[in-house]
Amino acid sequence: MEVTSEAATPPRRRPHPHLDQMRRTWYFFRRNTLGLVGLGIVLAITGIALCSAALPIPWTSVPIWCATDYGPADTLSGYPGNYTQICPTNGPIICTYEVSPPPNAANFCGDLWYKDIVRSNISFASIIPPTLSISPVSAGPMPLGGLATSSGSRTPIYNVAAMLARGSDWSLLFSVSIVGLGALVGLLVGAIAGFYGGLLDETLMRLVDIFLSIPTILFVIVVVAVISVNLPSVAGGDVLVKVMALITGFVIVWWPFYARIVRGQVLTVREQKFIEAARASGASKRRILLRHIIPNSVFPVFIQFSLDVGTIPLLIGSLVFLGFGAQLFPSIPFPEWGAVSALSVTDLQGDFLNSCYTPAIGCVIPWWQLLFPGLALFFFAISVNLLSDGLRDALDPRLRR
Amino acid sequence: MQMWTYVVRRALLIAPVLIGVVTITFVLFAALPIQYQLLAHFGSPTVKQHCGYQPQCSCATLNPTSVNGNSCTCISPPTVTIPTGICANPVFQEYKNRLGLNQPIEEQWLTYVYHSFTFQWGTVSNYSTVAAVYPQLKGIPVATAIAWELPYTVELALLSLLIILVIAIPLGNASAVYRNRPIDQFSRIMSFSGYALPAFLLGSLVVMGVVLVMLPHTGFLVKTPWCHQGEPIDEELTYSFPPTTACYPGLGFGNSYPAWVANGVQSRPTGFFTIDAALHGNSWLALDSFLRILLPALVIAYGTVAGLLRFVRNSMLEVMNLDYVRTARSGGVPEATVVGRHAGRNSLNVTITVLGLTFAGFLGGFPIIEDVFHLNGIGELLAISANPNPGLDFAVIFGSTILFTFLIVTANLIVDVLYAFLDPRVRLG
Amino acid sequence: MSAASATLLGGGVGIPASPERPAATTEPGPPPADRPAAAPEVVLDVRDLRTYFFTYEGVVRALDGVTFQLRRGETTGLVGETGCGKSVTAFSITRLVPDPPGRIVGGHVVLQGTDLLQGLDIEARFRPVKGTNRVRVSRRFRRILRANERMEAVRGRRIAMIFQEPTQALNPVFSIANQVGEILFLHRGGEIVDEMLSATPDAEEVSPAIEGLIRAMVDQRPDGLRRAADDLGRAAHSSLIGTEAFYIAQAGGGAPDVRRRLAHALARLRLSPLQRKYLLHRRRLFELRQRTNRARLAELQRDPTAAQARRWARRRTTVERLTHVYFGLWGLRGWVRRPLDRALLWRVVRLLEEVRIADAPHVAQGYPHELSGGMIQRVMIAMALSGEPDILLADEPTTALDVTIQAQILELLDALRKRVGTAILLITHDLAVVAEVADRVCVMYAGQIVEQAPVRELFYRPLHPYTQGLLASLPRIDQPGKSLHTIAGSVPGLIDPPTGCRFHPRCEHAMPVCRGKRPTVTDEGGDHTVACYLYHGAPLGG
Amino acid sequence: MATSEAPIVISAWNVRKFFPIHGGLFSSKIGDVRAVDRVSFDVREGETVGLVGESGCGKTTAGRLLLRLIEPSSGQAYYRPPPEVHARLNQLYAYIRTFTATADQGGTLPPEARAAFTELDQLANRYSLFRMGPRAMRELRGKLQIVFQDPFSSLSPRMLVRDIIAEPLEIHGVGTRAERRRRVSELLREVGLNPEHEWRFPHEFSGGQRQRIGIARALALRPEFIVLDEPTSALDVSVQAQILNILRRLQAEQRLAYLFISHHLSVVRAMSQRVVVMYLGRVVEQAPTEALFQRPLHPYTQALLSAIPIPDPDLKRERIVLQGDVPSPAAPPPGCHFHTRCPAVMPVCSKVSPPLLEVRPGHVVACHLYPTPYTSAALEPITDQALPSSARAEADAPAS
Repeated sequence: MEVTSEAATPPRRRPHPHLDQMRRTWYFFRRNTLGLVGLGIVLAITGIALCSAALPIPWTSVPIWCATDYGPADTLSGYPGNYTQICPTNGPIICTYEVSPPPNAANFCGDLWYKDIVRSNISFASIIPPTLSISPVSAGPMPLGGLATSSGSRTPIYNVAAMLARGSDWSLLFSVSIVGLGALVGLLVGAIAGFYGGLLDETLMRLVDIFLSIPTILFVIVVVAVISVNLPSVAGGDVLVKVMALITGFVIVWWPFYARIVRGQVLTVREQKFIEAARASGASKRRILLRHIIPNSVFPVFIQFSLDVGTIPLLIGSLVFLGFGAQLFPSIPFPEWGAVSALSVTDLQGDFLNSCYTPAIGCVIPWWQLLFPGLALFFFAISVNLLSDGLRDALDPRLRR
Repeated sequence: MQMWTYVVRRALLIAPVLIGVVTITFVLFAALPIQYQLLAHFGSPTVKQHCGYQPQCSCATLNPTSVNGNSCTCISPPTVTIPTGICANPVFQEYKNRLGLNQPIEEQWLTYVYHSFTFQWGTVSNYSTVAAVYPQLKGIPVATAIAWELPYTVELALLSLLIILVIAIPLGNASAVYRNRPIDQFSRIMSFSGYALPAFLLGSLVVMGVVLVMLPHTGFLVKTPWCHQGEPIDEELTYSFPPTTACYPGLGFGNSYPAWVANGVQSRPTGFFTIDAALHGNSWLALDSFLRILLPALVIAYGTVAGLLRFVRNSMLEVMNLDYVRTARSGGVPEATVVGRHAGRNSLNVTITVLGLTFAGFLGGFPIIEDVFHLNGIGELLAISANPNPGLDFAVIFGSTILFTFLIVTANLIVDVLYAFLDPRVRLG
Repeated sequence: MSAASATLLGGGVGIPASPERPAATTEPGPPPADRPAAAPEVVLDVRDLRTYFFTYEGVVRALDGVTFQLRRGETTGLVGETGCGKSVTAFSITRLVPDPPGRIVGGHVVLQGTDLLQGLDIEARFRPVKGTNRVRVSRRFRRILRANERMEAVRGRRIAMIFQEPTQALNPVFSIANQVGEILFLHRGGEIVDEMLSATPDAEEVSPAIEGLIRAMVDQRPDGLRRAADDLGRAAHSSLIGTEAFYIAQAGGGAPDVRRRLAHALARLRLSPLQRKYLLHRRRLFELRQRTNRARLAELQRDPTAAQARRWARRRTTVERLTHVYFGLWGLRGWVRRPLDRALLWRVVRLLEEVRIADAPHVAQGYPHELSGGMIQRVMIAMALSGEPDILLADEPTTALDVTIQAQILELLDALRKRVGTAILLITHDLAVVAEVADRVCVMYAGQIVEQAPVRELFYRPLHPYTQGLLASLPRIDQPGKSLHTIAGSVPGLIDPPTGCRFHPRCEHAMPVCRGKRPTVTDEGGDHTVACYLYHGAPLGG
Repeated sequence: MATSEAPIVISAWNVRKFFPIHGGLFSSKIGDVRAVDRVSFDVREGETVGLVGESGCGKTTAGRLLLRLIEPSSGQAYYRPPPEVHARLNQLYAYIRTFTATADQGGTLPPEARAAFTELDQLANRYSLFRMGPRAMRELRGKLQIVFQDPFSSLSPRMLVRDIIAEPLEIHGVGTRAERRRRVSELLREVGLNPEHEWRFPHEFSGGQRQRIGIARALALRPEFIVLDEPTSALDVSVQAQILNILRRLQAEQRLAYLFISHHLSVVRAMSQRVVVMYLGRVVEQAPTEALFQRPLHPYTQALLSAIPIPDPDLKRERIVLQGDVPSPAAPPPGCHFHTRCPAVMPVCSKVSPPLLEVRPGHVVACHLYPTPYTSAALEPITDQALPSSARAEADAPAS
């Protein structure tokens, strides 16, 4: 008599439920055009990052970067073709090319291109390989090569396009690893605090409050500064150590956000009846935490994660802008989008304004140098943001309207 | 629970946070090499001569933003070598004693906390970027330097907060009420772009834009009346105390003392330039000072509003579907009142809470903004002191970090009390 | 006491036969002849109301042709299981359906000759999306906005509502007096202001009344106290001061103390010129709003003065702005409007007394989260009745409450219905409640009304198999132990509901014809209508 | 069906739960919410005991306490106490009751009383549910299960139905994977669902079906005692009837003992053999169902019964409408908690809290209207389900 209608009509065979869930999510996600756009851009960037090492950079005659007294530039994997030029004034300049130094490699000897330029009325043309000479005054459309080079007066000149291509993988690496580790730590701390409660909860949450009341950038600055003065090797060019230092510095700052989010979520999940049901059937605390609480609290973490991934390059950029390049990276310029754009901004201010105040030159805006890194940064952040927005709508049934 | 009980409890709750923050800074500080600690305490030359503090490169006259661009080329921070012979000598030990660096760690911690809360934040080191940019700051206590710069930052913060509230609440409410209509799309674009445009990028663009616009007309931003235009910078003026970058050609941003000198205004009753100028009845100066902080404030507000808008909108959307809004409607309350009074009040609560949460990020943007716009606030001081060539100045870094944290904690306290005023459930619940 | 309860619970005495009996046997119900004669006027006539929700999954046909009437002073029960569209009906009548996703797509809601749904067709266009079962709705926001504005004239004043979940029904950040007072001023603003302006506390006029009050207080007779307080009110030409005085006296304390407080209260009645001015402005605003609403309703009846509405509205908003600016400029708004707030407070207190809330002033000054569900439900009723509406839509008013509280609320509703003569639509899933208070019952299933009858008819002669099933599956307190009859399965989803009679998949008497098309409504006599093929002269199945 | 000879599954004695209230400047403890105050009853094999009362009267907390999902403040609950132990407990509590008053005032107790308390303590240590170690408790949890009110939050939204139902089996390591699968599908069939459904997520089901899943989970470990916490109050009547019938059938098949918590008295009457009425954390009346519904003694019970709407338009009865609200359990009125709303209130009510007395065989009431306990053994032999309740009235073992 209790046999109900659904028992009478057996349901049709369906795909595996988890697959079915994914289908549902995709079904709802598809409707969010902006989300789709974001997804597309993110996928494209990932693609570039994965095959950037193999990307053919067309402008072989333009160095990826030149350096005077930085650490050996080829410490980064995949940057062959160093070309050293002995300058009378300030010693050797090492220029790194994509393949091999071209026959008509430009003369990069120091003062000419980074110090007195604004004083003397030498045009920028002299610091850019003759093949792609541009007139400084005309800020109109330029040959590709022009787009490709930076015109730093304080930093060495580098190949913007190449840097960006190279930068994609580093940016992704930093973003994902930093936010991922931070989220992991935060998830554990928050879940434990929220679940066990009591004194433990109090202590951990006070700690989180403390961490959260220090502005992120300042915190990173302090941490990285301390690390940098403590590990002389970091001041040197060892890539791995530096990258590790960078990631650690950020993770130390990053986890509290997640801890707070997760804890709030856990507090609501903990009150749900199915937790009590599990306890009633004798589940241990550990089991409840791992099987019930955490799986039901990850959703906001996931959303926050997808949001934060976009902000990391921005933050790194800000730090470099404040002059922390040397602490953060093994070499300046370093192929990371934030770093590149920040560097170009700092250059630009100086050069641009100085040139503006040098009647001989007039205002020269090497806009390519600002535009492309800026665009890379902007699109990365915004696409990630759109993606996460779309995901939230698709995964949260309340928002399906 | 009574209101005052709540307030007192909340106020008591911030004490552990403050101590905790100071403790963290202490841990980091204690992790510094000894000579940095010494320098941070008194950036005196004696430390140099006794401990062989020797920057690799001399960037004495360095000013990363100076016209004659004789810039420092050294990237690596000053490596400090302490010949044991020297550092073993009694004078050095005596310094260590004076700092209590020979005492057990908990003693040191106590002293550190005590110093932090009594604003004894050490001295500006002679060999740091700060000293190089603002030689007149050499060797003065960090607290004093910060105190000089505080008004700039507070002024800017207040203005940008005002802008944030004025933009975020109406726009968020509107985009919730007219969901998926043009205004909603506009706010969406605004929030996304504001989120994706880093302050340094946007700020620099604004600066250049302004300069480009102003230059042809030789606008006042460039030709600040107290600058000898076009002529090479006269050092005394630039390095006059309090610090100023007013005469940085092309960028007239940054309120600066010479303006007051030039206008024969000396006294600064409130310390806020705009207000003081108004008090002095110098309307032109007031306008000028206001315009100087207007753009930076807008840039900051843009970044913060981006985060806020979505919150306001979503909370408003939720509130609009709640039962009590339906109750008001069913009672015949006009739609405008429903939105403005019943729903708006609750979304205001949300806005304030979120603002409190994002306050850290909000203040964190100040070093960048002030650096970009050359406003001599604490942010710029921090930015400069954090610039590793020729030298980091940990006294300033830690000092301003502690100050920022104090500001943030206070702001959160205010927000919570405000929230309790607005929402009886917190007050009485 | 216990004896009384013993009799009223005594076994199966007077319990009617269970509804399993065949529907053929004619119950000596009330003769159908006298019904229409006795039937009072119809205040609300809902015809073929259809409300759909346009979601990604498809079109949810929440209401699909609902037809019923409300008569003055009658309580009509609307019964059905979860998800059958009971609440949606109420919201559709007052046009409070969340839009998007919901939308009223057709039908008429005629309120005393005015069709509230006029011009529905031009508010939106519907285009089915190919390949899916979805429909793209393009809304004309201006028209919808104006339609909602029109409803402002109806809501609260003509049709009031009470909701299911009391704990969230009131705004947590405003005090009770504040919220109820707002609604109260919307509907009764004019007289309130008049009373305030006419209040003239004259010392020698009121002093005897005060003395009387003191005396009543001293020889503590509550009724005497009340009467004395009212006398005082009359003496001061302000019934509000009467209420206030009553509570002042009730609070007690020494006679001089009370005298002092009374003096204070009376002094507060005197208005400063500015406050008077403010009140006059508010009065003007109120009148303008009345005009606007009247014009808006007239608009519905295709009245030539239709264009009037917007003009009034515009003028109102301008005056409103001016008022705010003017008094805002004084920087004294709090002070200026304090007398009005006090007056509202005491009006609200009196309203709360009507719904039998003890310690009304305290409750009125409190906040919603300090009140229990039952209290809030009472406040809601007070709010709903402040406009003395013709119709009260009560959406599961007692579901969230305990039985004892439920009894109180139901009694209250009934008393108010008798007093005000409101027509109540009582939406509930509890047939027993309906049996207690309703005069007529509509049984709803899957967005359609399957059976309608006077309450006795329905309970003694249920015709539709669904109704029979419902009645049979009730655990009867008077018939314990019997294994309960059940209706197999559950309410169908309304995106693609069953064809024909929507009940047929769960019906015991399902016939092939039930699958075909929706059964028409047939009148079975005794004002009893049912939509089922069993009564189409078809052979009884099962 | 439940004869008084049937063995007792759960027997609660003076169970108490006070939740502390924190407040003030340093959120120090400023009081107690007396959620459950000295509740005692037995549940026998194959028997359903109804626990009724208004919201906030502590009936749900009582159910949680018996399963030890909440730790009690005091009192004991015994799982399958041997008859002789149960008898002994009766005697002890009856004995202790004679000087409870002094015990409550913390006055000095005669040595023999101390002996009684120590013996109670020993018995508790040996048999009481509340004194068990975690491991023993975990073993026992299989026998004691619960079905929740809210069918929507009681199933983990991220787990498949099969995992939800199989979880208890996994926890207790019952059978192999394949056996568990088989068990799950058989359970689903038992509660009238289709085995195919194990492949779905909870959100794909209606309320009734979810409740069935909840029941299946509770049945997984072949329990002996199930707390039904308002299992149907979130459901429609037709579905409610389905669930109730399932529960009845299962009880008949497996001789389950139910504690049926509900505020819906007609459902309670339909389901249970004995009813316990609670008000503000205290038991005010306890009787066999028929006795209670035919002749309620406590004014509160009478009001409660008279407030139930009966689906019959012609049965217009004069109704006892209680005035006012339920007082907050944080500050219960002195004396009899009910006196603030009682229609038959007397001066004594606000001072002395009435003891639970057995005024008719098996019918226990705490009300000053019925001062004299039923004693004459000549009338009927006292059923031993009556005896304890009389004995247990107001005793409290400080040792526990």
